[in-house]
Amino acid sequence: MTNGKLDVVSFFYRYGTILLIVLLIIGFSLVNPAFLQPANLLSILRSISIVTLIAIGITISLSVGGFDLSVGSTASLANAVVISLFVWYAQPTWIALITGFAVALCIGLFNAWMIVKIRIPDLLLTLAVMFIVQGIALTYTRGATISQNMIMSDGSYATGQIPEAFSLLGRLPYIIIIMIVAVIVVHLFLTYTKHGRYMYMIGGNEEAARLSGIAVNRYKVLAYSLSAFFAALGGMVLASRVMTAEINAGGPYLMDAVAAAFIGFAVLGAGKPNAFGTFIGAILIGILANGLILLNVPYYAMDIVKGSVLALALAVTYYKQTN
Amino acid sequence: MTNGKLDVVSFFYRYGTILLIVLLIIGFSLVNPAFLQPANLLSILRSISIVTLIAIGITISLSVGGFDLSVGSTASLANAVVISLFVWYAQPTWIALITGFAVALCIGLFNAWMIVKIRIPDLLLTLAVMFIVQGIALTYTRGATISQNMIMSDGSYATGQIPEAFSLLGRLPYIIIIMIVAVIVVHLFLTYTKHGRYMYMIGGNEEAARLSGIAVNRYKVLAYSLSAFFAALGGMVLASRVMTAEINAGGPYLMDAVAAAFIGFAVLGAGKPNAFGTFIGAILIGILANGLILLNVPYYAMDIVKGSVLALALAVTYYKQTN
Amino acid sequence: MKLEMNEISLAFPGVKALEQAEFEAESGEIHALIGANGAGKSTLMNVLAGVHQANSGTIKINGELVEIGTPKQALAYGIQLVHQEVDMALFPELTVTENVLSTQLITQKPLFLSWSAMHRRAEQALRELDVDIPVKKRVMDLTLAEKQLVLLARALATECRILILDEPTAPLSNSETAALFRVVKTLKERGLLLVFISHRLQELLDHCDHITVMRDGKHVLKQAANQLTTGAIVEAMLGKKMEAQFPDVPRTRGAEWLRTEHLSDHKRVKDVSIRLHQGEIVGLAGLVGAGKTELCKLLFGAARSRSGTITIKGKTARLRSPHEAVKKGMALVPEERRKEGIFVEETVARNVTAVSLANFTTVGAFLKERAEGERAEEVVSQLGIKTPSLLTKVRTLSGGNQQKIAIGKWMIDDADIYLFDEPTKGIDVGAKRDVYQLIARLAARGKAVLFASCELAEVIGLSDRIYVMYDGKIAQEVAPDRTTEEALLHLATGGAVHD
Amino acid sequence: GESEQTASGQGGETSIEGVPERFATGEEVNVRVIRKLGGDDHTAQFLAGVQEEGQALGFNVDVFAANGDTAKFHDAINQAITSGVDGLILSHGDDAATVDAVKRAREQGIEVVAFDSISELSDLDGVTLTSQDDEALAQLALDQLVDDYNGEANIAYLWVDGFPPMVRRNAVYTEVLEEHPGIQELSRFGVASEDTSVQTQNAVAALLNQYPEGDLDAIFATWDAFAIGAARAIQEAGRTDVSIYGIDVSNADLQIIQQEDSAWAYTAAVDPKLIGAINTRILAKKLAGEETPATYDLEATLISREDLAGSSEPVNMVTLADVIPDWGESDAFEEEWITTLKDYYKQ
Ligand SMILES: Nc1ncnc2c1ncn2[C@@H]1O[C@H](COP(=O)(O)OP(=O)(O)OP(=O)(O)O)[C@@H](O)[C@H]1O
Ligand SMILES: Nc1ncnc2c1ncn2[C@@H]1O[C@H](COP(=O)(O)OP(=O)(O)OP(=O)(O)O)[C@@H](O)[C@H]1O
Ligand SMILES: [Mg+2]
Ligand SMILES: [Mg+2]
Repeated sequence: MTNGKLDVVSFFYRYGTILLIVLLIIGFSLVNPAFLQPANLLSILRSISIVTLIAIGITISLSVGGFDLSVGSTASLANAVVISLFVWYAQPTWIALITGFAVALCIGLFNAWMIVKIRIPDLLLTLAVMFIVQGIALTYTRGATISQNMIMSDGSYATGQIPEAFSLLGRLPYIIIIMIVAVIVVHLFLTYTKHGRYMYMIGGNEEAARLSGIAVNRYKVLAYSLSAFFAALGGMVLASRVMTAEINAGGPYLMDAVAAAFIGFAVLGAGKPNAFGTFIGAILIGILANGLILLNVPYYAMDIVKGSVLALALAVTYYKQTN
Repeated sequence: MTNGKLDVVSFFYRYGTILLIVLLIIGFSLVNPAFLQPANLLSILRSISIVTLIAIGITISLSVGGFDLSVGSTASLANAVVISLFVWYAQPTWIALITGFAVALCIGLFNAWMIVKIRIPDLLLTLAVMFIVQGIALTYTRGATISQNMIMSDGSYATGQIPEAFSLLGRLPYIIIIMIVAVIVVHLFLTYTKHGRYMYMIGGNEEAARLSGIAVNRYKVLAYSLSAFFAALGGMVLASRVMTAEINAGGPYLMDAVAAAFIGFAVLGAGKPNAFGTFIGAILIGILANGLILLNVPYYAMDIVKGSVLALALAVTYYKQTN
Repeated sequence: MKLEMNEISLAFPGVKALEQAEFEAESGEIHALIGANGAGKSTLMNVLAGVHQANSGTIKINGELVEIGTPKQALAYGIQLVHQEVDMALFPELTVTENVLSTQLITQKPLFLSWSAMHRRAEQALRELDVDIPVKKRVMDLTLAEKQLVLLARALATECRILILDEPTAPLSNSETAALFRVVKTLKERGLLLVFISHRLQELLDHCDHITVMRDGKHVLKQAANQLTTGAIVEAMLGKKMEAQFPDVPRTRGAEWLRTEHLSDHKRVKDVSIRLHQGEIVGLAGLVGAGKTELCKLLFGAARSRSGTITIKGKTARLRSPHEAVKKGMALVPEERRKEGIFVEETVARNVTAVSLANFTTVGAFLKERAEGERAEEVVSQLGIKTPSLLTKVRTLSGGNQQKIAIGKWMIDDADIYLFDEPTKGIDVGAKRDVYQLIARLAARGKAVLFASCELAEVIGLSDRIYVMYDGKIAQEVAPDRTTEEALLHLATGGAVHD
Repeated sequence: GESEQTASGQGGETSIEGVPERFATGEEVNVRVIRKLGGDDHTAQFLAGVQEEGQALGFNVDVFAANGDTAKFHDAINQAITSGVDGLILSHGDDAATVDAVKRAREQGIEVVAFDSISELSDLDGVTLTSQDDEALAQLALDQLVDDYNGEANIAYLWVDGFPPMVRRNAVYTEVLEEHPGIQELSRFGVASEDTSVQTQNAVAALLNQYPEGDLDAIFATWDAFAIGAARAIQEAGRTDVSIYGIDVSNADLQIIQQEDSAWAYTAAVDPKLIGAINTRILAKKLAGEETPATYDLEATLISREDLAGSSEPVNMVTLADVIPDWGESDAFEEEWITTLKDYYKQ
């Protein structure tokens, strides 16, 4: 093989996803100039913020070689807890937020404990926890949507209001700022701190990490706690955006978040789960969703395009290793 | 550690899941004797047959170290294809079945090709294909349910009927027979034939298998084709049971099927994906769902119980390795 | 500083790995630990390094009882272990720097890392070893030898008082081994205690101060190296006298079965033309990185050639996969057993029959498990594989026994052309002899054998003809009875041909 | 308006006589339909209804279904506002944030009609909130049940919380139970998931085993996905002693109701396609600047198995009109100019 060819391949490996995004932007804006309007670009960023936050949680769990499937339900539960504290119990914003995070932390700790102590493989355990947390969220809301002025089971009306301050979280520009800050902080954490490197080491070879004297269990606890934290953050931003707690509201984000985190592996040639890549992955998905609506692609065909682009991104990434 | 303790642990590892099932059966039948009626036991078997078929597909993909997430959508598509051939094109049963399997085979081959040639990791590729196939199924049915005598887009009525023969597939006793035959055949195939053994070896160490002269790629193609085949079979049995093609009808089976296949790992101490274990896993899930309805547990709490039992089964299984 | 391990016992399910084992050593010495495969050397050192916990026994440092329950505690005492199975100790997706400094990061406190400083430290650690590996390269792209060196560098980059090297020289060739011992000597002068495990007895006698021999989990001998001979050591470790190393089995050379013309992959194998006849053992000598492994993989269809031809039994062969090579009667015992040779989660029986399953099937491809077990039993006893039972998972076997299994799986089916890539790596002298016997008997039965090794002595001792490889090319073909280790080394390091 | 339709200037400037100014020039009308639900037949029919009516009126209609994802639903609304559509038809916007979104749309001068959405929308100026008359739907089915059993029956209740229409239907159900103490609820079940009908089928199969012949008289299913599952389960069990009273109808439902020995006796429904059509007409009137009401309830009809059995041909959603008088037909908001416009675009 000549060097030229090799370079092309590794160029695609590094920049393939970004190139794909650029091509999509050019394509969509040629077909419909409205696509490039700042307002539309902001809507895209807003639309991906929840997916990005949840996907960052997954990314952190992937970094230690785990896989947290319970993030979607955790987001649902955090959403329900926060809204219920406002609507049912008229609590101030800070109490609602702290409670939401505390609940998520319990889930994260439970995940970590079962994985570390009982040694259940991550994927399986978090699958089980996904069901459990989903059930808890449903039971907590009794399968009903929580919204302001809702009718309570005793026939009275819920009197609590959602504070204005809380509703800002889901509005422009805050929703985008939260996402970007989360991406930057997690990216710096994973790449430039000792703790982040340890997490990658654990992900790369857990046994070797243990032999190197790294406190593997402690880092797994950290990873699953952070993962649950970001899932909860995503759930709360969702709560603020929709101002209600619908049943299983966070569930649908799971697959998109997984896809974003996986696309992110290859961005800039990282070859590892990384927050910046995850963000790029989320952007790719967000642009697609937005552009396809602009192109009037029937809603039922969107999954085809989404899946194909995901497959293309993967093919570009992994074709490298073929030769 | 004393030997006695070791034996208890490995007893649980082997028989934990089966013990759990026995305990559940005793518990449920004490609370509600209706549970033990033959009719109810048959209902349980009927209710798990589709999950079992799809989970067998996943089991086969797991045996070569892969993971086929596209089975749910493949089942949806097979369901849609079969019903549409009857309703829209008035085809006989055998043509509908063959076409359904042929479509599934294409999906399986595509999966295998991308995994083998482009070397995309299984989980990622089949995630992408899951979206694609889901989109194809939706587009094919234009996002609507296909049912007999439906109105076509040109305003005319669909005149095709679903043949009586086909509708037998989803009825007692055939639906249970299909499931049991599938479990037995796949179990024998994986455990007692050369090909099955090779597939487990590939799952254990692909590189060593390749260097042992095993035609790794060919077996991967086989595994993904079989996986798609069983998914399609599940989709067709579903079609026969509900006699319509609902949108994304197969999708919801994915998670339960994954859970069943994973629970199955430990049954009888196999430590590997295996069809019999998968069947036991499906039975566990089916008994839970049925028993909880008989206990009048609110539906929203069922997920908690399901998840907890799954977690318990996993804990029993993996606690072994802790010491 | 004085290290004492007393009455250490440790049982795994089905095996007593250590039975009242004793080990004593002092700083400022190089202490060799010797024993047959499965004697318990790695296990004993794993106990010292906190990887395993002993069932009973005590560890004392300077007469003081110490508690070592985890690798972290061991590190706190300055105990560093360079693991036998390199892949178990490395982070494949991470860079060389991170792998070298993995224990180092622990002691650093600042929140943010300085990448440039880290790269510099890693480079420096590698330079101490006289090796030149780009520190930003990912470890999964390194060769086995390079990985081994990275592990050594990791141990050196850390403050340590006891350095345990578990078969570090197995993948290294003579020159690298010499470089390694240079480093080890300077460490000894710095006052470290070095525990050295190896199956190459001569190098131990040459460089070590004391030698401890283990057999079946027990201590059998501790003595100063200069009072010992190879014969005495072997007798202590095997419990019997050693016969001649290299077998003298008569064999007759037959038709040409394998031939390559100008075979190249344009990377690591360049313009290789070799031939191999029936009933012949052809040695492939060369240093680490000479391209022996790559050549074997090309011949076996596991890698693609870019130009040149392979002729098998007179017919040009275009091998696209090992599957096709096996169908043409070839067999390869690969170099990296754990990654390429064995199925660690499968049982011994299943590993041994992996390539010959077709011999144990009825109609419909159903397996005859009884016949399979019987044959596996034969292979296990034929190769002297030390295993509690046929149903033991290969993961729990000692390194040398794993290597025997990687060889054993080719013994059932009748291949014609055998490619051995460093088959004696990590196996004890007794077993080595068994392997040589086995190879010689294969040739005597009319098989063609290609034997790649960086241990020049065994190449000379076993082969009928030798190709010396250097930098991907065949430097020269030599006859074993007209050459010496020195002459081979000269050729293998790119030296010109003298005659 | 005039009854004569005339279209002039085919080549150059279009002008359609007898229609409001907004539509007279043939200027483009862009309508976006955004539905939060997805993946069921009701969605498909609703969207088809809007699309058909919209195209008949010469509108460009784009449809989007968010598959139950609220944030996606809002993304689509935002995008519609950004891209400057003329009219919006929302469906199932039952969360509080929909109010804000509609406010923003109104500020941009976009006309909005919302179906089965949060009730605060009707307070917004110029917005029409349409709904299926859920109270009437539940009342029709339940009255029939009470009637058939003379107020004495053991029933199972299939219902799921969490959706405004379900909450309204449940309110009626609770009332009816209070009024008729002879109606005993033995058991209840309900899930809202992607495979509701199959899960219900399995659940009802279990219930039937629990309540042998004679113990259970009827099932009240508040959603057709429940009724379908229940009907299949009863059929699988070979039981004939249980009748289903359901709500909603689709083509698949009709096929099941018409099956021999089907347990599904009655279903109360509004034609989902008609819902789509009427929403479109209301939007057209808004675009024309005409007066529209703040709320509009679509009338419910009770369909019985017997009605269908009377037909010689198998009945589907279109031929249902031949069996049930007035099904799928409504001249609500069918202004004369709307007919004119339709006729014009028919050519
Ligand atoms: N984790 C384990 N589980 C069960 N048995 C084990 C385990 N590790 C080692 N053993 C057994 O303990 C015995 C000693 O093994 P050990 O690895 O210490 O041998 P060794 O002397 O290092 O041999 P080699 O020279 O082949 O590396 C062997 O019989 C091996 O099978
Ligand atoms: N995976 C790899 N990536 C990059 N370079 C490699 C890789 N494998 C081998 N090389 C390089 O290719 C050359 C030949 O390697 P090869 O493994 O064939 O040598 P060898 O003679 O078999 O040595 P060894 O004794 O290590 O097996 C060496 O320079 C080595 O560094
Ligand atoms: Mg060892
Ligand atoms: Mg080599």
